[in-house]
Amino acid sequence: MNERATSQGTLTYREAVRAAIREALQRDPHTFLMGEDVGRYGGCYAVSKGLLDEFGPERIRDTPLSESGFVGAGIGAAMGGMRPIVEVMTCNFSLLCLDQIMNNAATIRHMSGGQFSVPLVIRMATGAGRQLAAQHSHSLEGWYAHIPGIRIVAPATLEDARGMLSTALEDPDPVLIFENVMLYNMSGSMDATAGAVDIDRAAVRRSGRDVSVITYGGSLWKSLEAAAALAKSGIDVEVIDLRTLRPLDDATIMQSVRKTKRAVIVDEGWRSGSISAEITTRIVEQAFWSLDAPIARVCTEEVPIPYPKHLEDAALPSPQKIEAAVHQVLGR
Amino acid sequence: MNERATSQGTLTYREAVRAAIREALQRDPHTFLMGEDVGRYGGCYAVSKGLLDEFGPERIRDTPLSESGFVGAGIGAAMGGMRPIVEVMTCNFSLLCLDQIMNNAATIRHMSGGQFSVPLVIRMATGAGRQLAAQHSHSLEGWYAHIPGIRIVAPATLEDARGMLSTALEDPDPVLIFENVMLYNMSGSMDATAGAVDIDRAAVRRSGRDVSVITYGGSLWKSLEAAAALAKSGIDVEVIDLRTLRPLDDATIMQSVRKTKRAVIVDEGWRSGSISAEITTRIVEQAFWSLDAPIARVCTEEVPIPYPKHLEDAALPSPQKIEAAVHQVLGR
Amino acid sequence: MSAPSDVKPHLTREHSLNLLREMLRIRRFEEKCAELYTQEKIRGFLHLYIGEEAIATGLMPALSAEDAIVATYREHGHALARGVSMNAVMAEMYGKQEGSSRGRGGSMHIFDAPTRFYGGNAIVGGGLPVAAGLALAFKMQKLPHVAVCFFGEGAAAEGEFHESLNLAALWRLPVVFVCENNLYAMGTALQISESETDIHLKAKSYRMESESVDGMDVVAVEAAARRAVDFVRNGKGPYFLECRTYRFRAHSMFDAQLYRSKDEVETWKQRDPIKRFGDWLRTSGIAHEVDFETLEREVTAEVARSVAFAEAGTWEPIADLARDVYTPRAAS
Amino acid sequence: MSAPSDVKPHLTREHSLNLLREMLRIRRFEEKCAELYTQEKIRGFLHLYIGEEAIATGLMPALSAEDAIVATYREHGHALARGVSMNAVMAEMYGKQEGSSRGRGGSMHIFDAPTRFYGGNAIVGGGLPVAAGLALAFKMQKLPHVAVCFFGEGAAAEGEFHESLNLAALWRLPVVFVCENNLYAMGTALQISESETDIHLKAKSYRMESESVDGMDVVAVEAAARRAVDFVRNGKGPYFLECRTYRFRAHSMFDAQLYRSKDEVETWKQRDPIKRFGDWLRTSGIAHEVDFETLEREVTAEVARSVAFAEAGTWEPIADLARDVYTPRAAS
Ligand SMILES: Cc1ncc(C[n+]2csc(CCOP(=O)(O)OP(=O)(O)O)c2C)c(N)n1
Ligand SMILES: Cc1ncc(C[n+]2csc(CCOP(=O)(O)OP(=O)(O)O)c2C)c(N)n1
Ligand SMILES: [Mg+2]
Ligand SMILES: [Mg+2]
Repeated sequence: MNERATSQGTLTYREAVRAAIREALQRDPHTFLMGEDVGRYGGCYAVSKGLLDEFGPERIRDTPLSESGFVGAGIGAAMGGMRPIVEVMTCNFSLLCLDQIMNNAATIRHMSGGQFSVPLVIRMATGAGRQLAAQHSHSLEGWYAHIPGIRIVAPATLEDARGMLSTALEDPDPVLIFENVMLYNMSGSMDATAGAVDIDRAAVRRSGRDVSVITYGGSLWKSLEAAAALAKSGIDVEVIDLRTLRPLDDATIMQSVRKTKRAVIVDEGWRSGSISAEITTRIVEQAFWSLDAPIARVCTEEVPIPYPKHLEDAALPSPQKIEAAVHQVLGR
Repeated sequence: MNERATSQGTLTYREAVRAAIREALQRDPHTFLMGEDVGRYGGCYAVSKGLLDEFGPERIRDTPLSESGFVGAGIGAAMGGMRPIVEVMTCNFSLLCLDQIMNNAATIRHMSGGQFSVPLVIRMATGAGRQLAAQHSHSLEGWYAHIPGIRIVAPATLEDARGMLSTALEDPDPVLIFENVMLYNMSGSMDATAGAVDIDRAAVRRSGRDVSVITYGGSLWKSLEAAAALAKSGIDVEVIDLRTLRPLDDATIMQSVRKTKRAVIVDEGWRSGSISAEITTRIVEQAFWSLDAPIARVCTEEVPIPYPKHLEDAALPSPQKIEAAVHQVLGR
Repeated sequence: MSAPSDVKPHLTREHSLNLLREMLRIRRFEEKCAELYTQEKIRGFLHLYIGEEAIATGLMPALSAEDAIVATYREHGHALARGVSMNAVMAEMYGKQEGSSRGRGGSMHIFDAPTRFYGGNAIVGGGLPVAAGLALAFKMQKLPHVAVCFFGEGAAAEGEFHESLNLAALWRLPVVFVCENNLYAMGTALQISESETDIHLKAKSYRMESESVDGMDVVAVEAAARRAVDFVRNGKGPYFLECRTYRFRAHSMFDAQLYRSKDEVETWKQRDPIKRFGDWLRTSGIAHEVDFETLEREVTAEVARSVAFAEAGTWEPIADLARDVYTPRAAS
Repeated sequence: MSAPSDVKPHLTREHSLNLLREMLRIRRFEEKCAELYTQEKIRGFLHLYIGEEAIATGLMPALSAEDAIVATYREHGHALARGVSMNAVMAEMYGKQEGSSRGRGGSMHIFDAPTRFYGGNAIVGGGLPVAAGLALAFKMQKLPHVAVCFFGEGAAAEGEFHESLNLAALWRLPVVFVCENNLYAMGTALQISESETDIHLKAKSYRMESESVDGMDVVAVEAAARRAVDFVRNGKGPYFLECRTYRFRAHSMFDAQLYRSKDEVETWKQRDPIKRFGDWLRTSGIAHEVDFETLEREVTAEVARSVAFAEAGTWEPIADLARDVYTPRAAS
């Protein structure tokens, strides 16, 4: 991972996450980071680089390749009084610990009649775009949002990359944070004092009158790019960053759709059963009569991600596809 | 499992599945059944009872408790020339083999550029209703339908319980069969010569004019019960059994909705991100202008299934909830 | 620290009668449960511990109040021996809100915070990583507590067994793994599921201290448990204790037991841990007929009280269905 | 059966030069790949085998044409040594449709049906159950074939390692597990991930035949491979072969190698398998300077041809994006 040179005051998404982890470890002695190669290697996406020297191997804990083992250990550690941040390198490997997530982390509070909560934060990288092919390019955050008992967040901005982790560490229940691999090198300037952010509400990243583009994570930037292009042709797009995929902030979504009467939903999951379907359905359930046109969605094609750039690009959402969808729902 | 006494000519859903397995093993020497307790125990739901004596331990193969191991072995065996039927006792345990399903079974054909197909059939029980609580009551078939590269079927009738397995064994790609636990004891009479059935099309189980109730599996019977009750109050409900959840038969769905102009979708997955959302979205995409009312869905409440009967019932779809949803979309 | 300094059990008359009482409490409680199951007062799955009582009974005296316990779906005995009130356990079996898990869990999910009883895990192998995590929390907080994890020999084939034992040994975690080897996993005999049937040798391959003990001899189990807990509490790393035992009853209430012979069951019943220990107390003159009569009378009364308590228990209101999926946030 | 009857390698001049040629082909091919990666001709992840060539090279001569091979994301060497044409492998690295997987897989997913090369699996541990399954298929069909599975020592911590070794030993499957122990899993050293660092001992705990061999000595590897394959082919069950080796290059192209010292790398480079075997051939007079020159010339030319072939290769049309997700059904 080459870090983009970052001038004074500016930093990358990667550095924002690192700053949040460092702050958390400084703030609370019960917090620790555990995962594959988080220590000596510095993190598969270099997020935890340098933290081992600062906090030592107990708190920046390299684990064996045992996803189910160390995620389950994170659940136990959380119930035992610690405040673990477990890094599952990427969501592609999280299938190996899904039993622990769905059958333990998400259910223990309920099964125990409310006696035991699981204050666990799990971070994982998600998304395609790096030509890593079929087994390393999944976008599963929307799929995980089906599971009751956990919270799913997907930071798209530097402020959220840094702030959501702090907020997640205040949550008494399991929070899964999905960091899009294409954002790690994104850089910008951020208020040095930035800290915890509210994660209950979606954010209107660009307000507009003609159509609501509802998205999150890596697709936010593609959507904003499309919105900018559409503005040139006089189409005023509102762009909503969901931020939290479970629970969804219906209020912000409906408020926008009631205003624009049209919606396009963009996410990087495979089309069938992606979270865009859930959002579409909620709009139909809650704002059907304000719709002036069918809702459109821009998702990933239903194919394991191919290695070649041109095919990978063709499989993923793009500003062009988003523009086309907007034109479609506007009928112009 | 108590078998309901079955008179001459009649049989149970369980026996229909067993008959299909027996036929397959008799027909093709490359077919074998592998899974936990399929042999000596007779299957956790007694589906394979008696088959060990008939076919021996090589072809009715008891496995250790190693879901990822034996499902992965099924993938390898399928590529190696065999025709395995792998039984994962219930979908609750399938999370342990999800990596093999998503990252191998579903992707190998694509990753290999079409050189290797994986002709594997995986059977699992699904569904709640037996007071088995939070870890043993999942309904994940709709969730699995998100994955490209596999086919998902959910037999609701005796004919499908028997026929879909035969058809699945003719499919060159992985097919996951979800058998609802509440149907195993369902009995009825069936044409002894019944065999493979078409699995590409949904079935209209009851035709009606006023509203389309779209469902599958265990919920089909709840929907038909609701339809019968509604008929008394003069509401003519069409009930569609999806049968195959991936790929969905859009044509049959749209044909029905274009006729009734109203739809209620019933499935046993947790509400958010259940397959009802995907179906709703496709109707919006393909038949929006024919809709006279918002689409309603009846799903499982967003809670790990509680043990007590009254709470479990309250969490699941019921004929009463379906009736209420129909009244809602009809506005009467 | 409240840990027993001496690792040898003192077979005083009092302690001996307590051991006998605990085993008898479990036995009579579960006999009643079987009866209540046929009356449909208890539903779902019911896994009886009858025949294996010496293990939980011999283990618990070696623990301190702060030690953590993780068990399986066959955990009534462990909960009772640990000190969870029989009333709370019976009410949980009924699904009443006076139950230990407020009725949400039922037979397979007994949880109890005051006694550090972390369930009640019904996914085979799923508890091992959690127990390792609890031990990790104790170690990182420099607490003297020990985590104890009970599981059956069938779990030894699961990947999580492997991952957890490696983590525990690698990190020298204060955890005692107690394998209740009753020779069968449902209907699958040990030699059909393990290439190495000498379970405690497996632990050695992780360089973990381990031993095998007669699980039908409560005194032998207690002695071994004290050795194990003492070893672990003194920071020497994890300990693996294999207890060789036998399940006298069916796996669950749905088991025709086709996989084992009546003779085999009868032979093992000759080694009934309660009868065996009772006879020894009698012959060695430590206890007399009157003691046994008193014990039976008291235990029978306690079981009767627990049934009355459960019967008098109340159903949680359906309005509370969604409760305990998430932890209520402190109003901010 | 085409299996070698004699288990000792014959170090004829011809065979020796072939071994040297294979190792050199892999070395030069990958050196060129590294170069092409910096030119962005090859993208995604690139894991080089440089330093470990003796293992794949020594293993393949022991196999027959029908034997099956399962490898990892570090598999270029295995594919080349197995006989996949260098042109097809290089074109795959480019993502061109003339590649072995038609470009869909890239560096991590080389598949080749004619040579029974089953990939190219990028989920650590994910290939082991598949290899066991291939072996199961061979055994059930009474075929004399053997399945060979390559994986790194890091995979030994995964649950699938445990489940697969148990299945293979329990069912006496004809599979050779080849563990390429290069001491690191990305940046995690063996002793940081395994409580038992003597990997081949792990196999013994499954009662599996196993041995450890110097993976930097191609002759020693071939001899061991012949012992292993001979043992397995004769129906004696699976065999575990640990090859002790070292990765000379970074884990992938994104690795700063903070976790190991330059000295350590240099020391291992003294044992370069190519230099070592070459020197021995020279001193023992089996090969002469001219032979080395010819070899270098021929291999360099072959690599150059493969680059030209890949450069001349074509991109799969975007219209074909959805191809090979499912197997085309025979028109019925
Ligand atoms: C992962 C998983 N697979 C399958 C099951 C179904 N099941 C419940 S208990 C059991 C047998 C477990 O045997 P063992 O571990 O020896 O414990 P025992 O019941 O003998 O006490 C099985 C297969 C399950 N609960 N979890
Ligand atoms: C299940 C899983 N977890 C994590 C990764 C990321 N990863 C890729 S290679 C690797 C190291 C594997 O080391 P080893 O098995 O020793 O093979 P080596 O790379 O040394 O050849 C890791 C952690 C992965 N691909 N799969
Ligand atoms: Mg057992
Ligand atoms: Mg390695």
